[in-house]
Amino acid sequence: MSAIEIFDLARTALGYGLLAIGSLAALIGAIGLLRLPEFYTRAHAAGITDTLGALGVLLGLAVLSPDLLTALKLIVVLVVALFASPTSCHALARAAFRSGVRPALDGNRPPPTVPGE
Amino acid sequence: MLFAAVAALFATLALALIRAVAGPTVFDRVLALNLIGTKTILLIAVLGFATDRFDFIDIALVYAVLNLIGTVAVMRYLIGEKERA
Amino acid sequence: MEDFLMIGLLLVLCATGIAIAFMRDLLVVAMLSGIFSFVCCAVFVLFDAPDVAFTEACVGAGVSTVLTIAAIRLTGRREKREGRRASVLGLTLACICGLALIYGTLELPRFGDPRAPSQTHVAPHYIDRTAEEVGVPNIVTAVLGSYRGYDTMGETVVVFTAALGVLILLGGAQSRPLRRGDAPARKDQDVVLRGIAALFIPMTLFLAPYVQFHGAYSPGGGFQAGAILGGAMILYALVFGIDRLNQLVPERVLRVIAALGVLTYGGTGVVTVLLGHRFLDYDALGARPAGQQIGLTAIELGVFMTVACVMIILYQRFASRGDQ
Amino acid sequence: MRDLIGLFPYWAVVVLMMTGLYIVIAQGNLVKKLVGLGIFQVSVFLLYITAGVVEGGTPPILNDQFTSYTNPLPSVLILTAIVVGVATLAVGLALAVRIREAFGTIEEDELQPLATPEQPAQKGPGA
Repeated sequence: MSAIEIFDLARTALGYGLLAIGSLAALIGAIGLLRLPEFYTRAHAAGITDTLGALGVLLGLAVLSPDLLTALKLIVVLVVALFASPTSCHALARAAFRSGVRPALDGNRPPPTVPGE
Repeated sequence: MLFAAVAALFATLALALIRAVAGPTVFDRVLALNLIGTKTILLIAVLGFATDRFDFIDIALVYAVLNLIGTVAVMRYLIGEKERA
Repeated sequence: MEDFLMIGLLLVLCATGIAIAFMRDLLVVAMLSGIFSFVCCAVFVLFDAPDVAFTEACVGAGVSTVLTIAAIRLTGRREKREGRRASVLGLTLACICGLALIYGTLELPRFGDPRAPSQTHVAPHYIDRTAEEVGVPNIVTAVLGSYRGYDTMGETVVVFTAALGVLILLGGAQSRPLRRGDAPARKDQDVVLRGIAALFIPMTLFLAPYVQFHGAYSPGGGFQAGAILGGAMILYALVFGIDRLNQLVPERVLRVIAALGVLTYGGTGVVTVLLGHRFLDYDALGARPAGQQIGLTAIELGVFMTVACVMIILYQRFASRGDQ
Repeated sequence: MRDLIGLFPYWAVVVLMMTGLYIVIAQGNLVKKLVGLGIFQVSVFLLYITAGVVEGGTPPILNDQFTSYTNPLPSVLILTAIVVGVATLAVGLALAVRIREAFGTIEEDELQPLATPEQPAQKGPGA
C-alpha cells in the first residue's frame, strides 16, 4: 500500500468518524431538548450539542471534501456557526431570565436575582 | 454513512419541531427554532455531499449568517413587550 | 435515501403547517412560519432547485419572519378563537376541495418522470443551448436574465410597487410624530450580542457582493444578494436600534436607489433598442458571450439595488411606527 | 409502491394548500390570514418545483460531470415569486396595521359591524 493510499484511508476514516460524532451529538441534543424538565436545562442540552454537532459534521465534511475551496467554505460556515450558536443561546437564556423565567431548583433556596437589578 | 448522518439530522429536526409546537414557554420555542436552523444548515451541507454538488454550501453559509436574525427579532419583541407593560 | 428523506421532510412540512393553524399566539405563529421556511428550504435543496432554496434562505430567515413580528408589535399578539360554525364550515370546504384535488393528482405524471410534458417543451432548449447562446454555467441565471428578461423586469417592478404601497399606507415623511419606535438600544444591553453583530454585519456586506457576482456560476444573483443585504441591515436595526439604521441609510436615499434599480433594468432594455436590437436583447451590447454577460450584469445590478432597498424600506416603515 | 411515492409530493402540496385555505376561510385574525395565505403560496411553489424534478438529474448548473439536469424554468418562476411574495406580504401587513389603528381590532367578526353603512365607523384614521 502506498503512502497516498494510506493517507486517503486515514482521511476517510477521520472524516466519517467526525461526521458520526457530530450527528450523534445533534441527536442527543434533540432528545435532551425534548425530555428535560424546564427551560434552562433544555437550553443547556441544546446549546452545547448544537455547537458540538456543527463542529463534528462540518469538520468531518471538510476533511472529506475533494477540493480545497469546498473545504475552505465549510470551515467558514463552521466558524460562523461557532460564533452564532452560543451567542443566540446566551442571549436567549439572558432574555428568559430578564423576563422572569426562573430555574426550577430543588429544596427551598430563594430564586437567584440579577446582580445590580 | 452519509445516509446515517442525514437520518440523525432529520430525526433531530423532527424532535425539535415537537418541542417548538409543545412549548410551553416562548423561550422553549425560540430554542427549538434555533436548533432547527442549525440542523437545516448541516442537512443542506450533507445533502450537497451526498449528491456531489458542492454549490449547496453557499446556501449553508448564508443560513449560518442570517440564522441569528430570527432569534434576535423574537427576543427584541419580548423585551419591548415587557417594557410596554 | 432520497425517497425517505423526501417523505419525511414533506411530512414535517405538513405538520408545521397544521400546527400553525392551531396556534392562537401570533408570535408563536411567526416563529413556526420561520421553521416552515427552514424545512421548505431543505425540500427545495432535495428537489435540485438550489437557486430557489437560496432565495428562500435569504428571504425566509432574514426578512419575512422579522416583518411579521414587526407587524404583530403594532396589531397585538393574541388571536381570538374563531366561531364553531366558521371552523366547521372551513374544515368541510377544505376537505372537499382537498379530496377533489387528490383525485385530480392521480392523472398527473409521476414525480421525477423525464417524459412529463413539463420536461419536453421548452426546458431542453434552455439546457442544451444556454452554454452557446448566453454563455453562463448557471442556467437559472441565464433564463432569469436573458430568456425571460421581460418577466423578471415585471417582478422587479412589482417589488418596487409593493414598497410604494407600504410607504403610502404607513405614512409619508409628514406623518404623525413617532411616540416610540422599536425597543431602543440601551447602554446595559447585551454586550455579547452587540459584539457578535458587529462581527457579522461586515461579513454579510462581503457575502452580498459574492452572491451577486458569483450568481452566473453558482446559485445566487441579484434577488438573493439584495435580500442578504436587507437582512444585514435588519440585524443592525434589531441590535443597535432602528434610529441608528435610519441615520445610517436615510429613507429618502433608499427610495432614490430603489427607483434607480428599476431604471437600470429598464435602461438596459432601452439601450439595446437604441442599438437597433429588440428590447433586452443583449446581443446588441457585443458579440456572444461578452454582450450577454454585460447585459446580465447590468440587470442583476438593477435587481440588487431595488430588492435591497425595498427590503430595508419595508422594515424601516414597520419598525419606526410608534405604538398607538 | 413506486406509484404511491411518485404521487406523494402532490399530496403534501394538497394538504398544505388546504391548510392555508382553512386558515384564510375559518380564522378571523387578519395577520393569521396573511400567514395562511403564505402557506397556500408555498404549496404552489412546491407544486412547481415538484413538476420540474427529473429522476437522476442534478441542479441546472452546467458542469462537465453531468448530463441530466433538472428543469430550470420552475426555479426561475418561483425564485422571483418568493421575493414578490415577501413584498406583497408587507403590503398586507401594512393594511392590517392601518386597520388596527383605525378600528382598534383586526378580528374579522369585530370589523364587520363597523363596516356596514348603517353603523359608520366612529373614528377615522388619524390623518
